[in-house]
Amino acid sequence: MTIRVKFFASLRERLGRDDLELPAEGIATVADVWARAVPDEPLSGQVLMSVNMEYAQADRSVRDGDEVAFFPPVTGGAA
Amino acid sequence: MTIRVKFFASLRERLGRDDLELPAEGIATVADVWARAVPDEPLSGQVLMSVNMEYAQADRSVRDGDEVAFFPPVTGGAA
Amino acid sequence: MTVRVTTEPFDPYAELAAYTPRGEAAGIGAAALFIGYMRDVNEGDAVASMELEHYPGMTERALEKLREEAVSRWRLDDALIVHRVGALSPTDPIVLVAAWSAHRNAALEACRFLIEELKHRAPFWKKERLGDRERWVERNTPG
Amino acid sequence: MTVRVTTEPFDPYAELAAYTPRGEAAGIGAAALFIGYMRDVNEGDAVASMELEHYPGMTERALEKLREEAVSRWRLDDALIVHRVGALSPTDPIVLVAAWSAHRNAALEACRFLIEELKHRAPFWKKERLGDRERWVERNTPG
Repeated sequence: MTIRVKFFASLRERLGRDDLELPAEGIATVADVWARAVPDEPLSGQVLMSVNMEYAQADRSVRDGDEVAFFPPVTGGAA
Repeated sequence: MTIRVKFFASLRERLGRDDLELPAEGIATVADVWARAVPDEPLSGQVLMSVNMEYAQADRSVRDGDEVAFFPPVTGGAA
Repeated sequence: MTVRVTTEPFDPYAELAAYTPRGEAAGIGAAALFIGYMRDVNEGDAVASMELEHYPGMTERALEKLREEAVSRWRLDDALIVHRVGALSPTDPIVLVAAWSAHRNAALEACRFLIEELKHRAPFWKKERLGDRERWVERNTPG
Repeated sequence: MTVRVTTEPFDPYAELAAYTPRGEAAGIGAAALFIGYMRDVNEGDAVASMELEHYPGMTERALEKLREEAVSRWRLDDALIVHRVGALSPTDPIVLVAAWSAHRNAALEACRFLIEELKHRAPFWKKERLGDRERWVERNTPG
């Protein structure tokens, strides 16, 4: 009955955490996950989000067992 | 005191010749070279021309010692 | 494998030489390939090394989806993506993208699509070490 | 050599692996490569083999000029062109084009320029053998 939460890259370092699990109760959306995981900071428009490894918006619904991730803009590939 | 003339690809096969030398006298342009080398056939707009291995037009001047070539549209490279 | 994420250094030409593209070999008229390398300079600063973080699982999924989009849109015979992660040094290959097709336009356009979209969609993050300090690359350069 | 015309079959990946691009290796961020192969079909007909005629001397000059144009226009670190001539069989590599640059856009655009311009400007002519008959390829396909 939990939601798995991940943070990556500069966000992971700034928040000082990478993985955590939250009880699913009272969580309906990705925004709710953020609010529960990072209560002292509003969700920035710069932050990208995914649910079960697919990009998602903040209002995307979240269910028990989902994996939700937050991360900065991606910078792979070449120069 | 000659001009060297070359034909390539389908033009070479159709005319039945590849290399020949012409006396330079009376030849002022690429068109003159064609008229002397292939007297029984007008110079077609389909034919490409070069002088000393640089693309040229029919009115390009030709001098003693030049190499003049005639060939069809090029078809190198990939599919 | 048509999509590969590797912590080990890879040799793009050896990778390509060892790979047999799908489809009838005699029907393939064109291969368009792109290789990205780590440079020793970025935004005017000397870069000593780089750490490439990624999201295991989501990365492979994103690359596979990109590849399928390209194959279907340009009717490619095949496409291949290899991307390095972990600790990199200047001159190391970062990414290899390959597209095989009957005709050159399809291969060239698909190759470009793959490298551009990869930069915008695949969850990779670069952290540069500049001598005495580190910094996260905030944005990809436009070109 | 940055421009090469060869009657012998060539292996594009071995060719690239053996080649060291000019410029500082750690300054090169991108390589864009194109390989053209002989197909066993053209304009709906099965093609058994091909003879690639060229104009020795003018060919090398045209390719060298093309290469210099690309290097100068996109400020490339280096560029390479290898083109096969003579008797070819299906699946044989016909042409290899490579462009190396600090940035991906320059490499990708230069590579495309080189393969397109080569088709229009370099004096090569293809003659196809279709089982019992031969034909000259009259025009290059648009893509």
